[in-house]
Amino acid sequence: MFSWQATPLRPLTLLGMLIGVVVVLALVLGIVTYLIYFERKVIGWMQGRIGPNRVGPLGLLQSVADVLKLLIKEDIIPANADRALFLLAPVIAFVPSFMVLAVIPYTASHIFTANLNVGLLYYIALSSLTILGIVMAGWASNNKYSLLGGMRSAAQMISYEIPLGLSVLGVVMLAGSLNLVTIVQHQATDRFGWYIIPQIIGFVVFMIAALAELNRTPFDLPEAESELVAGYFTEYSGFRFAFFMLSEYVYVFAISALATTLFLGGWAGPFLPSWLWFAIKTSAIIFFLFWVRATMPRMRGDQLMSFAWKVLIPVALFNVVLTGALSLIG
Amino acid sequence: MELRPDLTLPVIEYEGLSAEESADLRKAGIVLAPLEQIKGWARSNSLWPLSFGLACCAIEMMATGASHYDLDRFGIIFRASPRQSDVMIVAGTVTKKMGPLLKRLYDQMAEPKWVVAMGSCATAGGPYVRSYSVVKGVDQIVPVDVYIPGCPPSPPALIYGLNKLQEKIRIEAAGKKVPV
Amino acid sequence: MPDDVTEGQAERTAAEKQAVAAKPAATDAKPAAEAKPAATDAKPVAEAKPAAEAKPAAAKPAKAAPPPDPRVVAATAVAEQIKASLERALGPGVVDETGAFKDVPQLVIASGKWLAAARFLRDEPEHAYTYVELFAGTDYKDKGYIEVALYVQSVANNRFINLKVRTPRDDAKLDSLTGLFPGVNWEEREVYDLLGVVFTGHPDLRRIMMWEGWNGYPLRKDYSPFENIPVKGGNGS
Amino acid sequence: MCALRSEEMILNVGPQHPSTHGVFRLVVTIDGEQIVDADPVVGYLHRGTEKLAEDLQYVQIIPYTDRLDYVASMLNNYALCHTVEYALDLEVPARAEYLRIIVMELQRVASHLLFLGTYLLDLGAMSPFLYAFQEREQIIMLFNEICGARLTYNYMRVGGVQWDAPPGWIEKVRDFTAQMQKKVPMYHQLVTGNEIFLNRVRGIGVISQEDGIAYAMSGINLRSTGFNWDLRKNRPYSIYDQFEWAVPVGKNGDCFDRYFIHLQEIEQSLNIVAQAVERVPDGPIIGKVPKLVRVPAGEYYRGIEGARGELGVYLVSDGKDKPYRLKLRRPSFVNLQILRKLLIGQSMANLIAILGAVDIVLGEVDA
Repeated sequence: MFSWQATPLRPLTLLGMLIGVVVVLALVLGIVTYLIYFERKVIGWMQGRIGPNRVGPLGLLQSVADVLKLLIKEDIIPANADRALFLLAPVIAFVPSFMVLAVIPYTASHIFTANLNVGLLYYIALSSLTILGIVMAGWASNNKYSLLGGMRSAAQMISYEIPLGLSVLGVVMLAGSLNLVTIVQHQATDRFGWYIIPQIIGFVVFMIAALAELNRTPFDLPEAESELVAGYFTEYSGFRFAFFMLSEYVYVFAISALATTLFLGGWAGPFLPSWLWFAIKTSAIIFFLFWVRATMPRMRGDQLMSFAWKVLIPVALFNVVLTGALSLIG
Repeated sequence: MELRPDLTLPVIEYEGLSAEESADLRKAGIVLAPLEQIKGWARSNSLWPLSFGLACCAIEMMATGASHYDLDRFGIIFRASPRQSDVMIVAGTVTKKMGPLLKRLYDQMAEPKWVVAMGSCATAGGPYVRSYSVVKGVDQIVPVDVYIPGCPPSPPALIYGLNKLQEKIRIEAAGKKVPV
Repeated sequence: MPDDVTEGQAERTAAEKQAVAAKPAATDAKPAAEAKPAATDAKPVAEAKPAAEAKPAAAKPAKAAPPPDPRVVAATAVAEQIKASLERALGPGVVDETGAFKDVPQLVIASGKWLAAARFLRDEPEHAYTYVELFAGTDYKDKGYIEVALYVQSVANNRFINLKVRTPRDDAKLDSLTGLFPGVNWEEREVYDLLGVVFTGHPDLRRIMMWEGWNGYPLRKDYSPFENIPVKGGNGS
Repeated sequence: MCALRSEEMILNVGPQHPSTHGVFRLVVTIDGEQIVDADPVVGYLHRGTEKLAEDLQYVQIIPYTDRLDYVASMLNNYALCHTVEYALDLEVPARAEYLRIIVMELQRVASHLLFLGTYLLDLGAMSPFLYAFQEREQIIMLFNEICGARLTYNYMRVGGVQWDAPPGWIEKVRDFTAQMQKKVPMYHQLVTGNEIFLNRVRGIGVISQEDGIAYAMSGINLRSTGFNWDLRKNRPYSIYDQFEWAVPVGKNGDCFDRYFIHLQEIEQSLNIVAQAVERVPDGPIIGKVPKLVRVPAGEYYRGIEGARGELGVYLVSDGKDKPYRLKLRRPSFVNLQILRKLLIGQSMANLIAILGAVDIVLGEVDA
């Protein structure tokens, strides 16, 4: 098996690495572009609409036009904003979303994957950095809606980090590793098959916490349109707003990829090539996220918090104990 | 020696532009003009209106955005924040009390921005033209690109107006004058 | 002061009112079928009168009209009865005028007793006019006063009356009813805004439709939008 | 809690805000997420209808009533025509009454559907809004067919209606009613049973019966408190007394009750329409009305049960063809006064749920 760590650093390897980075970046940008398109189409269909269909064939160029337009739009920095932080916030929110993609094993040959021993930890640690960007954005905008949105977001994401972390503990215990590649390989040989079966509680908790981490309905309080206009990015326009949007959708992809890796056996599967298996499973999870968005109303702030602390965390803890007990017996 | 691009490049007369503008555009040359058109394509196909309803027309605007007519087909999605929207659909009667706020919202929008006056109230005061509290047409406050008649205009009329706006953006990006 | 004026006016308008009240009666004498349900509606009220009131309501002002509309007669009787009840409680001079339109009894209250009369009619269980249906102001330019009409409903007895009060145009001032009916809060603000009646005792008397700084009272008959250019731009803040 | 008391912040919700349903401004003082004070500011859509009406003949005022509560224009039309008819003691032909009942009740359904859609949109659920609009669109199409307008109908006239139903229209209404009656349970499945939704609206924004009466509330807001008061029953007008239907009444006066009564009223209105389409008589659609309507001098007030409460028209006439004074009792305007009381002490997140459930239309609030 190919591993970057095993390869000595030569100019050629460096070039390969750089090419890999660019390929992944381009790929992810393409995925995100069509993720937005896919979301608009899927939700449109669920609501008896058609969704974008005028820009390019079948509306396929819709997101391209959107992103292009945002890039060439005027970039407003409000007069009363904290200029430095205002400029920095989208970057801080955006960079970790791409960095976490480094550890996701897309295919059986991990050409684009950093085979990190602490891959899972790396993911969770880096993804929490985004909160910083969001809080900064909310504070620096000097807008009350932004501030409220940023605060809510921080509270929500910190609360849901914990059940998210706890929910994957069961997987880690079963696989005996934090390395995402190892976890996938374990699932291929485990007697229960994919971890979604022994870790069903963990999976459910993970999905709920993931929805909250992504600020998506029913946990989309930070950007609740009917309450806070547009939440922490109310004051952002043009490409800075595009950065927030992009990072949001990169996270949608990343968390779906992580769920696939942890619970659905990653790239493993019969007949089809491994990347296709990965794509199918990830798409299924993404579809689920959109489905929930089209169905659910929004939760209220205090209910959201009490749900995290009073329901999700105990359940996740119970799952950890149960997994430990079972693996002790089994 | 001074470089004279207007001599070296073929002379193109852009329709509807003043002599200086035409010269500027010639200096930009052939490369930038299509770039403008690409920009025009992107802008016209991604018109995000500010979700900003004033009166009766707002209901028709909502109906246009809903399933039966579906503005999303044209890439038009409503944004709540003026910072992220490109076009302001003034749907309804603008009162004198609302006027300054409307101006402020317009000022908060990022360039390039457009205004659609939907319905006869926003166009010219409509049935309330003799009222003491109504602004006789939103064009007294902000510049308007497209006027849509009707009280209120039906959703097809709104879609037609927005399509006209898209056309206008593209025509202007191509450096031509919009036929009135 | 204002009382004299209203009293004098009341004297004059009473006659007008009666003539006016008689007119619809004359026109609708033909469709008897139409008037029937209303008449039956009013009947229990008319029957309840002697039971509730030992003192007979002697004055029936609609008697002079050629064919009296039974609805108006019954409603006027109710108005008289309420007037008697009010005068017993609050002393004479509370009610300037009584009358009726269709099936709605009307009482013009003296402007000084406005609050007291409304309170009495709300609190007294036999009346229990607790629910405000309508609060409206009208400018009578020629007669020189602004009239405020209050349609109050007795939920328990299922009937409603029209209480009115008049205040001179130049110095329009009335007691606020917000303490009795919180629901007239904004209505009073609207009347203040559009007709310029100052309600003393109102907790939050600001313009509601127009903004502070707007000149003039649009619903007054002599208002002209061209003479009343606003002092400053409106933004409501 | 007191030790952690933070600085109060004044937040301006509106006039342009996605959930104020128009141009309504709410100045809320918040302490953290707790609302300390709320000051509703209205008047951003004040168009001076009452003043304009003083210069117009009665038939010319009808289009202006369309634009008051622009989601329930038929009912506004009726309120004015009914008051003038009441003043004139005019008899309306039976066919006109039936047509009026059908369009009014369909309008009520359309209006309540719009409430459901926007209310759930405010609470963050997007799809019910679009479903509700699909159904509403069908009603709009029916109206379009009978009077040629989608939103501002100008359909009723003093003494009757302007247009007769086109051939096949009654059958279309019958089909729609049957189909819509089947769809109401779908809304219950989609929304009423949703745990997240219930948690957001149950026990929120409670109006007591005393408050409801003291604040002169009407319509669903008053009925949600458990007070059975529907002008169609309590002070029958038109031919409502000829139909079998019930008045849904709430228990707790909270936002959920208000939402639920809306759904139940849709059922009841469909019920009335279903009965009405079966017995529409033939005949003239407008009574014997003079070309120029002159109302005898006097004062007239009639209230009808609008979509949002008691919609009343107070008419002062001096015997001319134009009203001397026309005052409109707008239910949204009156109902909105209680908002301040409801909001104080609530959390910011409940603001939207409470404001939405009061169900206001700004055209009506500001007139």
